[in-house]
Amino acid sequence: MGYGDYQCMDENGIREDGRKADEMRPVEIECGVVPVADGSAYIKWGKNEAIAAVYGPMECHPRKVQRQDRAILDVRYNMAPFSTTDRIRPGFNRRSREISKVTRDALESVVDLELYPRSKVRVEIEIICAEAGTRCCGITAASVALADAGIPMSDMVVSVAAGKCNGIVLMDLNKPEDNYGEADLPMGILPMTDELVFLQMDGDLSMDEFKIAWDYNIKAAHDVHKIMIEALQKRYGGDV
Amino acid sequence: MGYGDYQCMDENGIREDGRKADEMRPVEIECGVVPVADGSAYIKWGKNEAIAAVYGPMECHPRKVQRQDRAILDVRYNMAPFSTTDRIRPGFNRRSREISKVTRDALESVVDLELYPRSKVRVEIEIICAEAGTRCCGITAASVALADAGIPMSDMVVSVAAGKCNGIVLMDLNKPEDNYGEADLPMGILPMTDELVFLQMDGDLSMDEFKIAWDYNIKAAHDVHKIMIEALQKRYGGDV
Amino acid sequence: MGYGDYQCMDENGIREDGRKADEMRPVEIECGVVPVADGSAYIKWGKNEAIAAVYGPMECHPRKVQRQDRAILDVRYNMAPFSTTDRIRPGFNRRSREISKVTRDALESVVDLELYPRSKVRVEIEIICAEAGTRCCGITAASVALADAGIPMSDMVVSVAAGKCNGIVLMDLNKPEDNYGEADLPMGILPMTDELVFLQMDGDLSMDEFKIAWDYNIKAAHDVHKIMIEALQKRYGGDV
Amino acid sequence: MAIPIIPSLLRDNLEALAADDQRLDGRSRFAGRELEIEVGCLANAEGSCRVRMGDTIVFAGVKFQIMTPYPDRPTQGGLMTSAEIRPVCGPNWEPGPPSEASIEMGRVVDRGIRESGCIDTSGLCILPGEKAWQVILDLFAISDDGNMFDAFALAAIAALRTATVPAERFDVGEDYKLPVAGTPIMCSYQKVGGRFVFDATKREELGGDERIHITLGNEGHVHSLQKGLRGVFTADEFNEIMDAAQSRCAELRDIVHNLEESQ
Amino acid sequence: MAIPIIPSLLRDNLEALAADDQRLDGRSRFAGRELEIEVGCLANAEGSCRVRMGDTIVFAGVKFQIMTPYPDRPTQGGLMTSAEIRPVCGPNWEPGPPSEASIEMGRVVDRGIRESGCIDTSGLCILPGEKAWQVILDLFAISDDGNMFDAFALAAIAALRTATVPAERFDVGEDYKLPVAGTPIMCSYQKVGGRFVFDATKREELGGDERIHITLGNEGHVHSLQKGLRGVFTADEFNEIMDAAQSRCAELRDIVHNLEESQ
Amino acid sequence: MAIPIIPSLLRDNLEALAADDQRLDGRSRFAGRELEIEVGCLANAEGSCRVRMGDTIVFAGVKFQIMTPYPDRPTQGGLMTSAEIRPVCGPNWEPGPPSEASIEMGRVVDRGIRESGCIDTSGLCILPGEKAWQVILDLFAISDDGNMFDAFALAAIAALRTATVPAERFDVGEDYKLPVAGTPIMCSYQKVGGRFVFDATKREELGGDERIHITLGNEGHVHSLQKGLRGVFTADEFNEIMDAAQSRCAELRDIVHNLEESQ
Repeated sequence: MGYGDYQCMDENGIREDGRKADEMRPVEIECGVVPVADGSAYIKWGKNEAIAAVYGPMECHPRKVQRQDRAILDVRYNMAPFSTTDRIRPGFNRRSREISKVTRDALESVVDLELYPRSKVRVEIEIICAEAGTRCCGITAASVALADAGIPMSDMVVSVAAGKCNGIVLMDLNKPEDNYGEADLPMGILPMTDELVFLQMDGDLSMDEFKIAWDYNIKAAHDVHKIMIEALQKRYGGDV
Repeated sequence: MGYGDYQCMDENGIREDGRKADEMRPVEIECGVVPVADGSAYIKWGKNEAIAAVYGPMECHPRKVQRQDRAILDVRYNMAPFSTTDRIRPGFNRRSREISKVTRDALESVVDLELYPRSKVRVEIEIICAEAGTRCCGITAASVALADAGIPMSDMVVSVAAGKCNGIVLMDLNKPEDNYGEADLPMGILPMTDELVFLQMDGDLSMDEFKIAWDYNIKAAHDVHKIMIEALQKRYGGDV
Repeated sequence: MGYGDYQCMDENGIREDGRKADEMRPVEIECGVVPVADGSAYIKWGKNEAIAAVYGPMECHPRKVQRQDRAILDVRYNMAPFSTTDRIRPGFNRRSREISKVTRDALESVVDLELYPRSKVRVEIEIICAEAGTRCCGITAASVALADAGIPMSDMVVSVAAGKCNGIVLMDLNKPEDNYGEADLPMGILPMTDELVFLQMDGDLSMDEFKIAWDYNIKAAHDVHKIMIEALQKRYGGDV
Repeated sequence: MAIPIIPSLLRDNLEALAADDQRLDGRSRFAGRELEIEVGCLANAEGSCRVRMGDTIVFAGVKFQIMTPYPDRPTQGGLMTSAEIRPVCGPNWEPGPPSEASIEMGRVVDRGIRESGCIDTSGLCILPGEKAWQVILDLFAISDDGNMFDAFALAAIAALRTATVPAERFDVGEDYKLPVAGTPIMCSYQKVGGRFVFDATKREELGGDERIHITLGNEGHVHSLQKGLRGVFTADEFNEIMDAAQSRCAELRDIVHNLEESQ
Repeated sequence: MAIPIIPSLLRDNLEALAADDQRLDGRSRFAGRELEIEVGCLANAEGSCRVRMGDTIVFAGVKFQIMTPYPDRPTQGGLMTSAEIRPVCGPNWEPGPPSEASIEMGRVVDRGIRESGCIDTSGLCILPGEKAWQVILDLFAISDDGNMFDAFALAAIAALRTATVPAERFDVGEDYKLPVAGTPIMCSYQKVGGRFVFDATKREELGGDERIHITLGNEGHVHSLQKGLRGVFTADEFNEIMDAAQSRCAELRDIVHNLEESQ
Repeated sequence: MAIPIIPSLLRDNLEALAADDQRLDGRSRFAGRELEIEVGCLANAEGSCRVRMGDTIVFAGVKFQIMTPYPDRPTQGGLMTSAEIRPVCGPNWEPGPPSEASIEMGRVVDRGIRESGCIDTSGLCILPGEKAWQVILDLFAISDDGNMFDAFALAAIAALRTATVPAERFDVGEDYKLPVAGTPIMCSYQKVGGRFVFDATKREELGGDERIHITLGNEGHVHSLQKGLRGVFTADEFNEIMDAAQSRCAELRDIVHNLEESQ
């Protein structure tokens, strides 16, 4: 099958994996999966699997990156070598570095960093199985892990992505939709206010398509948020 | 055309680009080309183009390289990836590291480093278009940039190179003369005393040829020095 | 000659280089071969040649690796690029890093580190000609160099290796025996007590073969220890 | 006006200015700095452009190499973007391996161009399965007074649109103009004193919050977005800068096209 | 019981416990922690295993690549083991180039498998002199509460013994089960409070001395040994843990074999 | 005589000695230290030399590899020089990536040999366009008591001139002596106490200023020059050391040639 021959939707508006256009893949979240961490979360999102662990607040090394007035987040996004069909060689990787940075930018927007001057909080995101949309998985899992670690936040970041395939705007592209698709719009949303802390996009979207994709994301974020809350409630009981 | 088939001079003693044996390529210098730097200079020398910027004196990091009794110069010579016919891959490069070192050795010989203990002055040299003789361009531009930054110096270093092609000693080799030539003698000269702070040579020169090349360099240095002075006067007016 | 066709022993129980099963290659040791070091030793062991140099105790940099209660050993094992038939490219090398680590672990077990809090002792091991068994050469030479540097030790480490070839347990494999052999058991022995500070093994040994190889090593360690003592006596005279 | 160098004072200052809808250099919120743009300025590059926006100066250079196509795409060449921000361009840029900031810059500029589809990598094939052109776009900063993203993006597309494929030098035919099927333009907005402004200076960056980069194509389609740095924003804020970007990108696209015609 | 975090106090504590033949978590000297082992758990790996020993959790993943055999061994494929200990697994693991500790871990696990001969690299040939399989074993830690060596070694052999060679994906025939001719098992002992204990926790490691790693094959032959860290030991001490390893390795080998049968 | 270790005191001391035309070890200005030179000393190298000058000890080793010639020079092999100054050779040499000092050393020694033309890379061709010899010259220091440049350069040319091309091992004919068409020799002078001296010790280096390296060929032609470190010098100073170098290089060249004959 060449590029462009993929049909993402049948005549009834149903996608290959049974979803409607605005529907998410199934999402499961579990807290406390890294026993030695201060907070952690496991997320299964379609076939994606990610683990996030949080350590700290701790003393900030090296001194050079220390901030006098606040903590910093030291965020690392990484794909395990066996997480993809073709093995990923460990080591420096520009894509991972960029995703680590935008993830940090997103999370630093909600964590109450001023509480911990001169400290750092380490956030480690490991993708152990990758389908499509791993950066959203990572940000979402990291939010839950931060909450699990008891780090004060103004809200949890929920990250979801709508996209486009065969000219149709679709929520949460799976792997073939991503491979043959034409656009991807990942967002990081604060469910209490619908504000954003993360935004990327690549591909081709008209302004109309863009607005549909945006709205899909806002709606989906609220669905995922419920699953995040349930995972934390399951661990701690009661209100979160 | 194979090696050795190149004829650098016609029967009238005129080189391919119209110069005589002891003549320099045209040199233009302009100060202040990097607005955010403390001092800067642009040099066009034949088809060579280089930019030098100076930052500092500033605190010296890392502490390990700090000197209690004087400032250090932190000099970097670099060729932009698009500066040559075959693209240069960014990153570690032994040639650039050596040129950075000998340039620093030359400039440290004239800068009054004892005025700024425990500090550093950053000197950044970027070759954006390379013909032949880029290290001389870099040293000369850096001298002007240091003067532009108001860093006290005992004299400005003027760097020029004589060479040999077809057994003839020639001033300031251009690219084909350099490619097919037999020797190159770059020197860094203090025009007030004709003393040296920089000297390299490679190839093959008899002692007689060596003396001719040396004398060519001393003379040329005085010519280039005038252009350096004019560039500074143009920026600051009056005496420099 | 393919793998497995090698015959390590003739009908009289004599190996290709004239040794019996439990016999070592000739070992020569000389102290003080690196004049600028605080202690040093050269070892020739069969065709292996190694040099060990010791510097310190000195201040420990970087601070991060400093220990408040004791000195650390900073041990580097390295093979010179020309030490083997196929040149070894300088730079990072996992095998050398592991051997450096186990050598440090062995030597730190005997050096009286508590005498020098916050310091380090540098131990540099360079293999300049490699046959087989270079890690044993390195550890043994380093012990002598530490003694030469006057660093207090509870005992000197003697490192030797028995192995197996053609199903026969042999002391101190030479190159063809190592190439075609089936096992190697390097040990680091304290000759005063027959205790161990270093142990590695790879290949295939039954428990019976293992016990023979162990006993060969203990015996050989005492022989090598005499040569170590003689080298130190030759340098310092009298008792060591 | 003296600029406070203590970040918290700078932030206060910027907030006070914002309250009066002012900026440090007197510009209005969505006004850009004075722009100079020159193509063909690097003699050894196959395409080049120098952009000056106020005191920010950058180069983009295009070079070509011959590559072996990947086995699963035998007729496709490649596009590679490299942003090595050398310490020449400002006191805060340090030597060493590529920083996070330079990696982000290179990747965001690259995505805007790549995702617009303006470079058809299938058109770069020389001999299927054996030889194809790799287009290498080098972003090179000379002076960083803020908003290098837009300066790089503008220099990049102008350098590409005026580049010549050096087929003769590689002995694979005659030189020809690199086909470029569109003119994606990036506009970047930084939150300063609580509201987004266009084309921030270094001082506005130092005392500001998050930035948003928008790349739009010829038809006004979105090709790339990126939010960078710490900060929260609303849909309304985003819509406002998206509107501003639509008109500014069109203006800049005209400037690039005029430049080409005058060449 | 509160655990002292000052290393010297921890050491005193561990010595006092050892004097009564006790351990921090109540285990006897040669008892292991609770063990969970699951194979086939990583959807994109061709072989995988997750091992949990107490609060230590690791994965091993097997991937395959096609390599060109070395000229002097035209019919042989390869086995490569990589242990990249990512900082996710504990507060003391740092990012950056591979540490000494992770290099040692990868090499010791690799040697146990390689030297047992359980992977016949000649069997990995696809086309002599041209194509052979390279088996890549990636060790990946999620949570380090001590004794990652044994966890990795167990996950590694279980992942290999349940791996499928993805010949169809590479268009070189039908998928088949990777042949593995043995089940080498590693048991590690750490000196804590003056005597060797099995399966040390992180705290026992922090307050302990040297460790010894023993890898034994199906017939009880020794395939790999490694002594790590500062410390002196006697032949008697070694013989005691070698005896313990002989029985424990046999038990763990049965667990791996049962797991395969139940698959 | 006790040597002051404070650099400024050391400098004063060296200046006082210079005023009396003395040196720390009693040598005259242009006298070298005791020299030992031995070739063929490294069993696994195809050419080798050990040089001892006072307490400075270095090795040079020559190895050969087969390379594919560059397309534009199908009949040429290559020469590569590598100077990895390992920390074994002195307390101030640190491990890690190549330092500036070692890069300069390797390049200056390399240029002296390369630019003299003594290695004819066209003569290294095995099969035009396909195979040629790459000569690799490894400089390796054991003990640094100053002036490693001259020690390396001497060891390098002696190792090359006594090297054997290992054609049999690579199955491309019979072994033969590497042809070397000259004997370039380097002499280095350091400014100590205000005047240049030959063959400076480490202490003279520590308390001295700039150094000048001169490589001369068989006919007394100049093949390479390098001025290193901070310092100013005059034409007269240079001419004086150039004269000294002319006679000293000739002496050292005779030593190398005698060594070859006695082999």
